[in-house]
Amino acid sequence: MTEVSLPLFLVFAAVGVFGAVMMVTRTQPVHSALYLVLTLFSVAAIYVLLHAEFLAVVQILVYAGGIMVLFLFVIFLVRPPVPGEARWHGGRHVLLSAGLAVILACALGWHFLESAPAAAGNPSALLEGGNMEQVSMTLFRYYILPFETVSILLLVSMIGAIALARKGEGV
Amino acid sequence: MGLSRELQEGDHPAILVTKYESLFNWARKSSLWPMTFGLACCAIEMMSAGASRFDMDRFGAGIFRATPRQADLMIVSGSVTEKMAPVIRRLYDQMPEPKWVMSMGICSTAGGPFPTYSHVQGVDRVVPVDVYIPGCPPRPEALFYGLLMLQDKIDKMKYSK
Amino acid sequence: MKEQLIQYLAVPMLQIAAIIGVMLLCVMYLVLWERKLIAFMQVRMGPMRVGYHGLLQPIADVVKLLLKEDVVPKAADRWVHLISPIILMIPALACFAVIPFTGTSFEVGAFTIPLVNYDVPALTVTSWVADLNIGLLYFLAISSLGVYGLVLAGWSSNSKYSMLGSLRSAAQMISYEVPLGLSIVAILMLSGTASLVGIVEAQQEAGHWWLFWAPLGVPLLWPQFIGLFLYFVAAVAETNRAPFDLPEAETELVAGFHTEYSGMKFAFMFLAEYLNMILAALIVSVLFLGGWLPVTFGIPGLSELFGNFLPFLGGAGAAITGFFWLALKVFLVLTVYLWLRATFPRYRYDQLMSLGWKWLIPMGLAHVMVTALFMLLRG
Amino acid sequence: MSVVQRPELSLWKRLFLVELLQGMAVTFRHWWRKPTTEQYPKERPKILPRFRGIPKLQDHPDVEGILCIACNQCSIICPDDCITVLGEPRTVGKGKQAKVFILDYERCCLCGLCEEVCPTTPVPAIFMSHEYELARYKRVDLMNDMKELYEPQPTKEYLK
Repeated sequence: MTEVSLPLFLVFAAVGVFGAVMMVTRTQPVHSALYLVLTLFSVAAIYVLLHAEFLAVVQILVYAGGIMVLFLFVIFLVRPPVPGEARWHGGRHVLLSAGLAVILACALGWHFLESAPAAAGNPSALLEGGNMEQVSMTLFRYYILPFETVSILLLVSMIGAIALARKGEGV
Repeated sequence: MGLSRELQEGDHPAILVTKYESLFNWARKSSLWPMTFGLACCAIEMMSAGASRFDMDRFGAGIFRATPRQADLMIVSGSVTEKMAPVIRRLYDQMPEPKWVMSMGICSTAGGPFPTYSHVQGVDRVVPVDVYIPGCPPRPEALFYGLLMLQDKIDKMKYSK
Repeated sequence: MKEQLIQYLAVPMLQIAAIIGVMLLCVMYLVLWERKLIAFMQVRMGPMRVGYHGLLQPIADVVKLLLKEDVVPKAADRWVHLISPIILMIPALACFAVIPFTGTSFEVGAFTIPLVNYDVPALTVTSWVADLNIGLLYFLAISSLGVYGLVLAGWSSNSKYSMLGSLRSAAQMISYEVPLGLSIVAILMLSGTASLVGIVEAQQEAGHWWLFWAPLGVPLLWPQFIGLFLYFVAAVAETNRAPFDLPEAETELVAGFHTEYSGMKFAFMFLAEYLNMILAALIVSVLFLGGWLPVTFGIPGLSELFGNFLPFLGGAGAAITGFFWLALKVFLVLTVYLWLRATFPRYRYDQLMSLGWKWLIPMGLAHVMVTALFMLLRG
Repeated sequence: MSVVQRPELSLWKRLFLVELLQGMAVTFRHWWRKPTTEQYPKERPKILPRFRGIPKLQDHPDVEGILCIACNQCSIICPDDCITVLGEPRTVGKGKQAKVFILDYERCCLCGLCEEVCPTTPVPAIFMSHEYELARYKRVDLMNDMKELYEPQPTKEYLK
C-alpha cells in the first residue's frame, strides 16, 4: 500500500464498518439492506486499493448488483414489518454476539500475527499482465477441474430447489 | 406559489426576480404537461387534440402524464358528477404547484344540459378554474384557443410586487 | 508534483465536468428528437412553437421541472425517497468514465492561465477519463447498480403502483443482465481484452468492425449479428424502454416506480433513463460498430478519405473526426431505439420473462459457443 | 364469446422476426409522409358550412328593424334553458320584437334546435355561426346580451 492509498483505505474501512453497524441496528429491513450495500461497496473499494480490480468489479456485479437486489425483492414480497414491532431480545443476544465477535477477532488477529508476511501475498506479481488474466489463468488452467465440479454441484442444487418448489404441481 | 408569496411579503420589489420572471413564465407556459384525465365525451375531443391532425405537442403540451404528481395542467373534460367531484379535488390537490385547470365543455363549466341533483353545476365549485372553454364538445381548435389564453395568463404572472 | 496534480486531478475533473455537461445537453435534445421522431412517425409535427421547430422545448421543460413543487407523500420514507433519484443518476453518469469518445488524443501545449499566472505544463488529454483494463466489466457492474434507484423509488413512495413497478423492474433488470453479459462475451473473446479502448483498437487491427467478423472467410456469415441483436434487446429491457417499459407502464401502473415523484426528482429519473439509453448506444457502437473508426472503415481507399476530414487541424482534426463518427453511430442506434418505441406495443409481464429466460439466455449461450467454435476452427 | 385462433407462424417467420420487421417498416414509411397537422393559430381550420358554432342573432335587409319577433320558441325548445327573451312592441309595423335577448354560452350545447324552430323569414333570426374561439377567464364573460350577440366574438388573434 502506498502512502496515497492509506488514507483512502482508512476512509473506506470506516465507511464499511459504519455500514455494517448500521445494518445490524436498523429495524427497517430495507434500510439494513441498503447499509449492507454500502458495506459491500466499500469492501470493493478496498479491493481496488489492493490492486484486485477484477475482484472488486465482480463483488459489485454479483453481490451489490445481483444478490442484494434479490434480497430487496424478498423483503418486499414478505409482509412488511410494522414500525416499532421489532422487539429488543434482551441481553442474551448481545452477549452471544459480543462473544462471537471476540472469538472472531482473536482468531483473525492470531492468524495475521503468526503469518503476516505470507498472508499479505505478493501484489507485484498480480500487477504484471493485468489482474483479469491472472484470475482467469488460475481458474481455467490450473483449477479447471474443481471449478467445473463446483459448477455442476451448483447446477444440481438449483435443479433440486426447483424440483422441491414445484412438487405440488405434478411436474 | 411559495416563491411569489415570500417575495410579496417583503417590502421591496425584488428586481432580480423580475428579470427571471419572464424566463420562468416562458418555461412554464411552454411546457404545460396535461394530466391524462378524461371524464366524458369531451375527453374524446381532447384525445383528438393530441392526435395527428391537431397535435397538442406543437405547443409543448403534448406529454400527457398519467400521474398528477408530474402534471401542470388539468383539463376537466366532461361532466362532473357529484360522485366524481371528490376525486377531481383529490387529483388537483395531488398536483404540485404551480398548477392550472382548464374547464372544457359546458358540462364542466356550468353543468350543461344536466341541471340535476347528481351533477356539479360548474367545476369551479370544486377546483379553481383558470380558463373556461364552452362548446359541446369544443373543437380541438377551441381547446387550443383556451390553451393559448392560459399561456397568456401564465405570461402575466408576477413574482414581485 | 505539480505535473502529477494536474495530470491526475485537474484534467480528469475537467473531463468529468465536460462529459457531464455535454451528456446532459445530449439528453435534453434526445428527448426533443424522440418527441419529433415519434411525431413524424405519427404523421404530426411535434413541438413547433417553442423556438424554431421546438428547438427550445427541452430548455423550457427543464426549467419548468426545476421550478415545480417537490411533493413527498406523508407516508413515504423521506430519505430513501430523496436518495433514490440520486442512486439512479450516479451509476448512469459513472459509466461514462470508461467510454472512449475518440481514438486520437489531444496535445495541449504549455500555457499560462492569465490573472493568476499559473503555468500549466504541456499535457496529452485523452477522450476517455480512464482506460481500465476491466472497462467492460466496470460498465456492467456499475450499470447493474441502477436497479437500486428504481426499486427504492418504488418502495419508498409507499404507493401500490410504485411498489408494483419496482418489483417488476427488479425482476426485469436482473433477468436481462444475463443475456446482456452473454452477448458481450463473444466480443471479449474476439478482442482479447476488456478495455473499451482495446476493443476498438482490436477492431482497427482486424480491419473490420466486430459486427462484420466473418469466420472461415465466408462473407455474409456474421455471427455477431446475433450478438448485436441480443445486446440491443437486453439493453432496451435494461433501460426500461418500450416495448419493455413495464416498470413505468402508463396504462396499468399510472407511472410505475416514479408515480409519486415530481419536479426535479422526477427530472433526475428522466435524465437517468435517457443517459442509460445513450450509454447503451455508445456501448453498441464501441463493441460492434467500431467506436470512433469511420463508417467507411475497411473499404480500401475510402477509409483514409473519411478517417480525418479535417487534416488541416492536425491531431485535433483526427480526434474531431473520430468523435463525429462515434456520434453518428450513436445517433443512429438511438434512432432505432425510438423507432422501436414508436412501433411496438408493450410486452406482458410473463411474456417478458419467458422471452428473457427461454429465448435470449439460450441464444446467448449458443452464440458464445458458436463464436468459440469458429475461432477454434480458424486457429 | 368467440375464441380467436391465431395462425401458427412458419419457422422462417419466427426465426427472422418477419412480423416485427413488417411493423417497423410501417412506421418507417410513415416517417416520410407529409404531416397532416394543421397549424392552428397560423392556419385556420376549414370549417364546413354545416358546422354549428355558437348561436348568434342576425338581421336581414328585407326586414326593417330587428328580425327577432320575441316569440320565445327558441327559449322553450332549448334543452339547456340558456336563452332568455323579453319582447316589446315593434318600432316599425305590427307585432313584437326582442328587447332583451340573453344567451348563456356557458350552458349552450350547440344543438341547433333554436335555429330550427325560429319562425322568422326569410332567414332565422337566431342562427348557428361558425365561431368557436370562445374561451374566457371568467364565467360571467360567457353571458351575452343582445348587443354582443349581433357582433362577432371578441377574440385575440394568436399569430406567431
